[in-house]
Amino acid sequence: MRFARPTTALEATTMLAEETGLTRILSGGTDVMVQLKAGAIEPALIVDIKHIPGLRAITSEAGGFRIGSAISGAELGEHAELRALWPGVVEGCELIGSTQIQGRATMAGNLCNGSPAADAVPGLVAANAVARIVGPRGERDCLVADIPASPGKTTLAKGEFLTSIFLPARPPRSADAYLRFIPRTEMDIAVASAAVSLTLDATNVVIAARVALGAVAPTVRLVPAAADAIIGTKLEDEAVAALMVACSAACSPIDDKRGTIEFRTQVAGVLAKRAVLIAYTRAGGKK
Amino acid sequence: MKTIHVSTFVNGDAVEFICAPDESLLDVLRNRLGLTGVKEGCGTGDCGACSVTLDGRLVCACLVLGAEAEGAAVGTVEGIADGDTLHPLQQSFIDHAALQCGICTPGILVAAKALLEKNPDPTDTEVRYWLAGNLCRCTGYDKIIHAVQDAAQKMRSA
Amino acid sequence: MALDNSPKRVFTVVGTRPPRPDGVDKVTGRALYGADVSAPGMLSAHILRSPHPHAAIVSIDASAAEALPGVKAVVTAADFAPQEDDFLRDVLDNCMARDKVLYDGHAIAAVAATTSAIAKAALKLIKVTYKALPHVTDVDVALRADAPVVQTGRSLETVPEGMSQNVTGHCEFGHGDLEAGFAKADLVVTRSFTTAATHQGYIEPHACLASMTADGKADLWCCTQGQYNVRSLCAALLGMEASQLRVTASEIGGGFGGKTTVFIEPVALALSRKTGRPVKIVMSRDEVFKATGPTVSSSIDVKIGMTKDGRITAGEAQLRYSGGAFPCGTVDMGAQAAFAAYDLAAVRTLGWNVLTNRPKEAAYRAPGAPQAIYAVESVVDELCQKLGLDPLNVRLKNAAHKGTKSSYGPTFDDIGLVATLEAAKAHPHYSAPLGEGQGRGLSAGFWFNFGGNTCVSLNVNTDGTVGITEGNPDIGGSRAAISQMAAEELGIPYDKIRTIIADTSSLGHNDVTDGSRVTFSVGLATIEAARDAITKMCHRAARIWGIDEEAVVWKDGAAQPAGPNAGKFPPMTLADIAAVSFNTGGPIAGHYEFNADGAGVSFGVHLCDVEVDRETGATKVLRYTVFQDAGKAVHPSYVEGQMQGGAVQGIGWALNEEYIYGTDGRLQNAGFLDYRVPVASDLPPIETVILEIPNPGHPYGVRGVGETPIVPPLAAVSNAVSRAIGTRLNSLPMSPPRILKALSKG
Amino acid sequence: MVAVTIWGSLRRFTDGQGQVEVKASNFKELLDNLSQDYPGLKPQIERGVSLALDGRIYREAWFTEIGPNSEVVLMPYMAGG
Repeated sequence: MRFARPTTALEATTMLAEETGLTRILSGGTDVMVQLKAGAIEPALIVDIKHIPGLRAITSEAGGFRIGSAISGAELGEHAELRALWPGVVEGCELIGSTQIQGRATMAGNLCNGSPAADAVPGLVAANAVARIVGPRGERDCLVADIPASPGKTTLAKGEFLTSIFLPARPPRSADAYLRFIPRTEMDIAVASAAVSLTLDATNVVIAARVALGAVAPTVRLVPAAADAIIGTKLEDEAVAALMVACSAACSPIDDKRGTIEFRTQVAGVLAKRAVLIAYTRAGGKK
Repeated sequence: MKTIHVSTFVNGDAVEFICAPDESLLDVLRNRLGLTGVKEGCGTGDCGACSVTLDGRLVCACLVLGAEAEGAAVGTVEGIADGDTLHPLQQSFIDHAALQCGICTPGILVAAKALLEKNPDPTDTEVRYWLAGNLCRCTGYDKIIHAVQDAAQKMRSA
Repeated sequence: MALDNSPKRVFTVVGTRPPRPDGVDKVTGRALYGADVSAPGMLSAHILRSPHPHAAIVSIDASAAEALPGVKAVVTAADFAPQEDDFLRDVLDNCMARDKVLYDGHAIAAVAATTSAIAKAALKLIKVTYKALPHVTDVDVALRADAPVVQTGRSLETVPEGMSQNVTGHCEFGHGDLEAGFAKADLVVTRSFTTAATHQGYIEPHACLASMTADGKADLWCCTQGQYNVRSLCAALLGMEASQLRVTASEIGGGFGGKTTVFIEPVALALSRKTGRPVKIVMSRDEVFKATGPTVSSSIDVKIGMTKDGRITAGEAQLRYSGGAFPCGTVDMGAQAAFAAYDLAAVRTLGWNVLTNRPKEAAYRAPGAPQAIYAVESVVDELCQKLGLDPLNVRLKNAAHKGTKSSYGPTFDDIGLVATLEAAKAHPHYSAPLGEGQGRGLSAGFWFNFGGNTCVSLNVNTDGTVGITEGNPDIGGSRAAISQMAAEELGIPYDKIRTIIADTSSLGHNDVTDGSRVTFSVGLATIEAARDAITKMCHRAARIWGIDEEAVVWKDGAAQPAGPNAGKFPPMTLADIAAVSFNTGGPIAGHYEFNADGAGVSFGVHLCDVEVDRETGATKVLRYTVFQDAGKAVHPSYVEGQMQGGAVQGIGWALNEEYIYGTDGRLQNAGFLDYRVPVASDLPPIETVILEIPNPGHPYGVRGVGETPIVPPLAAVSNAVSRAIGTRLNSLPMSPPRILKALSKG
Repeated sequence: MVAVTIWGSLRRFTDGQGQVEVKASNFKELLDNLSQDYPGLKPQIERGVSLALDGRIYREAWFTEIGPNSEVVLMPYMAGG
């Protein structure tokens, strides 16, 4: 195995593209190191991207924020403006692992690890975030929602890696929220999760919404029917009930050591309900 | 596997070592630098026994490659005391019987010190959530929380 | 030895909370645990483990591994001494599979190499041909006549004919006329329960360093609860004489019973013997879960009858325990402990030990008791609910007390159960109001406590300080407690004493640190060793003063004339006598060795408040209080620590911890990510109330305290959850999916 | 003679009796004479038994004295964690 520490994106993508063996990007390392330890992967090349300029910065852009792909959860949480604009995205990232994991784990890494239970991803999908990808053929932008392919797999081509994730500007009276269910209070992988992003009008009616669920399908799932259930409402009980039904209907989970199909399906709806109420309040909504 | 030469700072001292490219910082600290106060409980970031600071951030040394320490500052339990004067947290852990077997203690001390540097006056709940990544199987955490809070109080009034 | 109660003992050091002697080492990272030592020329070894839950080993070809540069030796079961004795053969077969692999993770070969990476790479080069066999991991399935047989010919003579060969042991306890008892009841409740296997979950994985020289002498450094036991097991497995093997116990990073046997130690010795070099083995966490001892998994039926006014008329339990692929006697202890808290006219418990394709059970804190008492305390609670009775009053009404014929046979001496229940009743926790969706659970718990073989040396140094050598690893502050008892007895300050843990060549045999025995037994031996030294010091003073030995007494840390008739001499302190010891007969030392009995049983009562989220099934423990009789708390902080730590392990068992096997017979959660021990943010403060009802079997009244606290939480939490959600759960852990399912059936 | 209470699953080796009388003044004699009088108990005795004497549990000590009026209960050999 080789370890490389390139200082430009071009250098990184070139070595990733040229390597014929298995490659892994190292940013926070909180997934890669575990896989290495378990012997689950034996990469020929590990590329530490943290020393590429810009990857460790959060910058304002067009009213939103561009987050370098090597920014850790802890750094994200310390950024007050970002937190104010996208509280749900930030809380999703901050729920990944322990304080120690927060010191390392990145939003981009959480996304590219390809887990359907990734805590950072439902919030990003609900936010309609865009990833910037660099590769042998240059730079491209891609919706975050289009990156996970299946558990452990992404749509990234050989040599490609994320340099940043862009969270757009928001209309007034917008907010988001993320909730997950875990058996303990910390340290677990989500058994089910839900993120909601919404915008209200001056009369507290939801005029736009996106709802995404985690850990209930092979990839994080955007549930338009759930959003439709609350758009045009003030989250009346029937609207929230319809959202729950739509969420549960969108689930196609598995039975495993972390939860049953029945449990995940039921709890995904509950979490969506609770998240939408939090987002509504954060957006200034009053019922 | 070709080894890598790394220049770093450990507990304030300049240190050089060589390591394999896939060798964790935990293995380097324990096996190459003799800092066995850093414990391995799981090797997967789930127990916190190998907690160290890396450029001031609390991390699990098992989830960092040794090669990543190039130019960085690493802090371990061995660097917490000031010479033969224990850090208030160390003294507090002894005074409050906040350790039984003691295997989690180095990691918890490093983590608690990082907490108090960031938040000198945490609530019990904040201490509990900050330390959620540090498993202790002996104490039920109760005395650990008391020890951290008592040290925090002493540090605030110092 | 009996309690010193005349005149009433006033303690000066016992009962205080001094800093532990090993504290500074442990807060500075200096203390050396199992994996922290190395030796020049040391090799690293790793163990190849079976991916099959049950398979015959057709062949093992290690030639490619042996040929890998850097590999120095490979060992298999063939490298160990054959064992005649069933117990030793099981230990050996568990360390290294012989003809069959019996569980996922069962060791099959080991490689020593110049680096850990080479040893790991070599494991992949060992070709093992397996013939897969049908497996069984569930205790109830294993009982069926058509179940796959894990081992044949292992059933004891106690097992009735016609049962599955997986049933290896059977026991029955009790007394009285059950039928008549149930006939007197106004309500009889019968329920079936299951509990999952849980792991001790010590944070330090097993680790050892073995070094054997060409002349057959060996040193072994390892983390263990008992270095002498490691010595006898390893010597037998390697075919060595005990004198040739010195075992040093490192500091130990938790054990809870799980480090009372050997796993890797004989393997490291065999590799060292074969290579002529020191060999180190450190288990990974995954190996710890797969191949070291969890608890038994259990399936239990309980039937209890009660009158309208809360009198238990009869109790019966059937316990089916599986300690994995090897026979074990844990169900005997469960069957004896099940009803121990009750004064019953009619009681019967039946136990069955069953083999499954799971790792060999190791002791875990009060082994066998938590499962049985969980089932009994759940049914008692249900009876209380159905009859509209206060659960604490019902326990008080039926509580075992001095003179009660216990459910396991003997008549109880002084026990603290009633006082403990009364303390719980009087505590503000019991009467605190509960909110919506909250429930309060109560459970009593019991453990036997043991004494055992113990040996202590006490050396008086010429500067007036004292060194104590004892043979039980300090797993939670015992050096402090031992030093305190010596200080108390000698009448010198605590900080004048240093207690160290001997290796096996420096002190006679000491039983494993188990059965809550150390503060009791080693403390007792220390007191006697101190008394031995005192006798000698009084003798020296008598010689110096020229008076009769009988005319000298030891008081306030000094030899003094017994009375005015003895003569008028200023007292000679321990330091005074020590300073002239070379002139008065040479070094002064005390020693004591014995097999301690009279440990005194232990009872505890736990109160638990929970809140259950009815939409997700998540349980939050809101308040928790532990009441326990410690006899005499030598170092109250560490007694509280035992109570808190045991309670939290029990809470984990009740809510989330479990071994999860797939249909393929493989363990699915061999790591701290999915084997969910409680984390700090899961818990409230654990309040403690120590009661001190002196144990008549100890001069200071000490009782063991370490194991009892894990017993009550299972039912305390379960009863709280059941009351909070209005429906009973009869299966542990009460993970959120199970609670949600119970609610939907509601 | 002392009356020894045995546990239920051993009754099949004592002709169904829950309590048997043996001649013994200490633990060693008790074990020896039980094995002799009831050979079916021998395997269990060899595997290990404890003795509860007036409520106090002894695991190994041969020379533990047994008085004629002592309450004597045989228990399995036990170990803790």
